[in-house]
Amino acid sequence: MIRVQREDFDMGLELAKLTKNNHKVGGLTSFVGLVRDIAAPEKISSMTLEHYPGMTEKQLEHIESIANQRWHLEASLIIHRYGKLDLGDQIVLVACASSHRGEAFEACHFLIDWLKTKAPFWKLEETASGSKWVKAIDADKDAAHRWSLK
Amino acid sequence: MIRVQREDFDMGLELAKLTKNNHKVGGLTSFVGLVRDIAAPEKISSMTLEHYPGMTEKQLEHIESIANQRWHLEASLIIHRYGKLDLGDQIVLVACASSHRGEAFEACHFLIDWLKTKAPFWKLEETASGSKWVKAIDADKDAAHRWSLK
Amino acid sequence: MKLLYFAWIRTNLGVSEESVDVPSEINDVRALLDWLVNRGESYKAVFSDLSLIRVAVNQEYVDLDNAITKGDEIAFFPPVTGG
Amino acid sequence: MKLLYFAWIRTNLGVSEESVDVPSEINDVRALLDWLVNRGESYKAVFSDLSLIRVAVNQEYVDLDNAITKGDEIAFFPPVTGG
Repeated sequence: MIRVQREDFDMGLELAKLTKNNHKVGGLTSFVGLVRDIAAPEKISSMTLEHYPGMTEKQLEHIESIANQRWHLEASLIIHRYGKLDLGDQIVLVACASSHRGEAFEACHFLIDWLKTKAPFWKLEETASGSKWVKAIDADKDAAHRWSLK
Repeated sequence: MIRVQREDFDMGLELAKLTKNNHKVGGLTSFVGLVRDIAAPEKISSMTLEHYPGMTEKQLEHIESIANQRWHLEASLIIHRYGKLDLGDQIVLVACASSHRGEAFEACHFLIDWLKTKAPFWKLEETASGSKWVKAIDADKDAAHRWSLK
Repeated sequence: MKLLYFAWIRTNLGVSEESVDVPSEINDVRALLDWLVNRGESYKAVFSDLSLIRVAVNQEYVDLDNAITKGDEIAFFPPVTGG
Repeated sequence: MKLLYFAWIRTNLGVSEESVDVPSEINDVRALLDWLVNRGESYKAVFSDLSLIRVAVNQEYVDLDNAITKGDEIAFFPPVTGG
């Protein structure tokens, strides 16, 4: 399941729903991305996430379906926010439930790595001295790439 | 931080506490282990987790300190329950927060793999036809082992 | 043809979305870009380094030699930075 | 010397904890096990396959040739199955 929304999410609630009444789930791996203070040496005061409505959902659904083909998952979830976010706010939640923890870990890691290079979101950082579009980093490309090489 | 307790835990609350006010945290990876129906073809009705009070805490602290030496973490948490648990109940929570998601994923995966082979807990499954001590599985040993080989 | 721009491409152009009628010989993304840079200095500046640009046609990633037709939705944006 | 037993070792022996006075020549885990199996059939059965047994002295994992002394807390348990 994927969701693109402006509102915050309740991680505990979302994860509980994901595994509820499915007694084949032995492990649930999840990842939450938070707004961190990356604009060093300046402090960022907030951040705005722009996205491409329509394409975002398509990409997330596509990524999720690849993960479900590649690993045996009982459930998966991606929630990605857009709009204005403050320091420490939740940006994204990725969760994978499986009978076996290895599959849950790999699929979850894959989803966030791919999402970082494929889902059409762009971060605009606001600092005391103005706004700045965040640059894509090569490390993200490398992280996504290793999943194709396996 | 580690905790060994009989009571259930509120995952959302625990994770929120873990990263609260630390704006260096960019990613939080967590794993929850749940009681699943492994006693096929029989259904398990419940499970009892025995542990070795004292040694359990020592082992969990030791494992956590190794993870913190090996990866750059902003925070880490292990909560492990003992006592009687029902199908679908939460058994264990492992969470690692870091500036970078790669570190958070690896450390979290490491912690649960090592915990599975080192923390003195034993599962007793209760099914319609009686109780049975769960056997350790080689896959867990292999999973833990790969962290020493790197 | 509907064109969409995101992130710094949008802010630099000052346009988020526009409908354009292009000559019929403009039949792939590269040709569309060549046509676009002649529309003004801001287009020329934005599309001067194509290594910084990603393109989607009808919400799917495509290469510069991807065919395009009249009814398409074509989006230009920088490498993504979500997650 | 305080001995602790867990999981099926505890249930098979019917004992979770006991204090024992062992002869002074019993100075490592292996010697203690040799001594324990002579205490009765249940001990003999439980400790017949040492590959199934893990040992901790004072709450740390040890090998069978680990030295032990009077005040030690020695625990015997199967491979762990938590998590």
